Amino acid sequence: MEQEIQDSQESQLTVPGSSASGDGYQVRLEIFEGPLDLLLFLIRKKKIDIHDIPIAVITRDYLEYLERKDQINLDREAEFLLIAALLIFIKSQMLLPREQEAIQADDPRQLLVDRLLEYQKVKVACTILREKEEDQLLRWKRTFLPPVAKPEEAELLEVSLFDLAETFFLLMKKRERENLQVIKGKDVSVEEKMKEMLGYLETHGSMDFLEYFSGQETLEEALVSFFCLLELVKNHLVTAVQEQLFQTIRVWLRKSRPHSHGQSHE
Amino acid sequence: MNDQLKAILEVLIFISQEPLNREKMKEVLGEVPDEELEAALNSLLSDYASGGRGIQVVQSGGGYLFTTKPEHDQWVRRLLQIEKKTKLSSAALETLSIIAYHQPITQAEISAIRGVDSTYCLKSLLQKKLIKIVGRKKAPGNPLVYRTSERFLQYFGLNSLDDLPKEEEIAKILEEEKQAIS
Amino acid sequence: MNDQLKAILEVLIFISQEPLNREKMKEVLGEVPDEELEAALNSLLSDYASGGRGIQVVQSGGGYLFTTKPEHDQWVRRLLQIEKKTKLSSAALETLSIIAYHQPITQAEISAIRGVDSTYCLKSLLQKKLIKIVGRKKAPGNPLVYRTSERFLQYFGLNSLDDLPKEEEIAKILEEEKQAIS
Repeated sequence: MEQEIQDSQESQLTVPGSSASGDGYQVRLEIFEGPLDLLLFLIRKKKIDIHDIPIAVITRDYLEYLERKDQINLDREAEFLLIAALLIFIKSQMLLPREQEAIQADDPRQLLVDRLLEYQKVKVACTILREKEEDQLLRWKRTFLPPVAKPEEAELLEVSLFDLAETFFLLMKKRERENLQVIKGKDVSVEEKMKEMLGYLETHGSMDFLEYFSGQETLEEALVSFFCLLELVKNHLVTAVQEQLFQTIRVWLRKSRPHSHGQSHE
Repeated sequence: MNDQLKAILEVLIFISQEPLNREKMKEVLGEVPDEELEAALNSLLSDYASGGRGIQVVQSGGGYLFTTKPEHDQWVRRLLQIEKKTKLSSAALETLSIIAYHQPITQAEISAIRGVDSTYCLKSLLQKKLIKIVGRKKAPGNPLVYRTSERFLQYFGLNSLDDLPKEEEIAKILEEEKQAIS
Repeated sequence: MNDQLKAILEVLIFISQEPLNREKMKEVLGEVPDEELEAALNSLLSDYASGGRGIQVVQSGGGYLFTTKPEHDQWVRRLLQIEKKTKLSSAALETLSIIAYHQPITQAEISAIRGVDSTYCLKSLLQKKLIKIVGRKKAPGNPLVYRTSERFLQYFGLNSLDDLPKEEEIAKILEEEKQAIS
């Protein structure tokens, strides 16, 4: 929400009553959401025919606004600059000598004009939809089940694909965070623990890490052992295999053949 | 006119958590001749439309629902002790109207029309359930494709996408504006 | 009789979650003579009591509220049944999302990820035919293995499981939020 700036559009459409101030055209709280927004505003301000834009004039005005910065949405600065570059490019194209009148058809401005026309339509649609929205926001509907039958156990939702994906990835994020918090607590000597684990692997060949983990005397030691496992894996000293999330992790010394897993379910 | 049917429809619309469409009505009611259903619905609508009522049955989002009338907004807010409902930001509204007119559409296509990146707006619209992801486009990168939702219609009091402001309507407004400034 | 007052009362009773008592009404309305309030309430009650209506205003629990009439109970139940069938609980959604991204998967694995037992959710997803059992895992206890169904793809408008939004896509959308907050 924070990022969204309210009502640039409405103020723009009702703008003519702007107050002139020292440095020229000052519009109350006018912030341009995007470059097309600003361009359209300039075109209207100068009463320019959108199909025949004097590119030099518009470019100068546009750049002036960019320098002021207080009237553009700074998060969008790069996008404003992109259109500035486009304007300058179009200007340079138009300065090139036009050899044949025949090529008149490809006016270098055409693409920009098309975009502005399209965007202009969007803005009008927005004002109409805004009116509808304002009217609808005054109408209230019930958001609860009236007292008829006994209320249903859980709230039920209409779910979308986005909900499905978001639910899953947030769930995984939460899990990840929990794990990270756990790892932080280490303080027992890592080197010693690593040696101990390597020793264990040398004698036993492999280990069921979760078993090893929960076999540690203190929580701290257990955490350090987990940390060591990560180190050992990182240093390619051991291979760890986890078949499914949250199932046990089977660890082998490298060199020894990393196989024969699959029967280890908690 | 079937008064019994009208009463049942009143109940169903009243109970339903979303606008109740004809398919659901028929699913609940079983065999009902279309004309009878229409007649009962129309009669119900006009009952509530007649003066002096506080609540009404409206057609919105492809179905029927009960709402309060706009002139009573302040009383509702006093009862619930809440501020005016917040409007969409103009960035979100812009994004939404582009989707409405150009659906199905991808993020890149929306951003191209607006001239600014629209990822954030999409997110907020998705969370408000005003739009939905409907699959992927067969194009490089297989981008996700967006459409407006049922809730979108309801949000603006539209019964279907056909109720969106028409191209001619928009052209007319543009013409008027042009006259006004020149 | 004050028709304006009656309409506002109708709105307030309609919107209120609990039975609306006179104190609350007065709190919202400000100064209203008791007789006027009584008269408006009585008139409202009798409006709804008159024949052929599906809903009514009743006095209960120390206040006024809208209810459906008992004779329409069966219709109400049928509608709620149908609406329930087409919706998911948030627990079911969680379970479904795990199956979608991790299939094939067993009940124990789902429960491990969610941190809570998911048997009930699985049952409801099976009933809705959004998931299916595809066999047993070769592991101790030979647990059942679940996958999403064809219906799942239809429900979400997907052509295939490859069309599920990828982590980066969702992450990008969520990322934007973080930036906006900071």
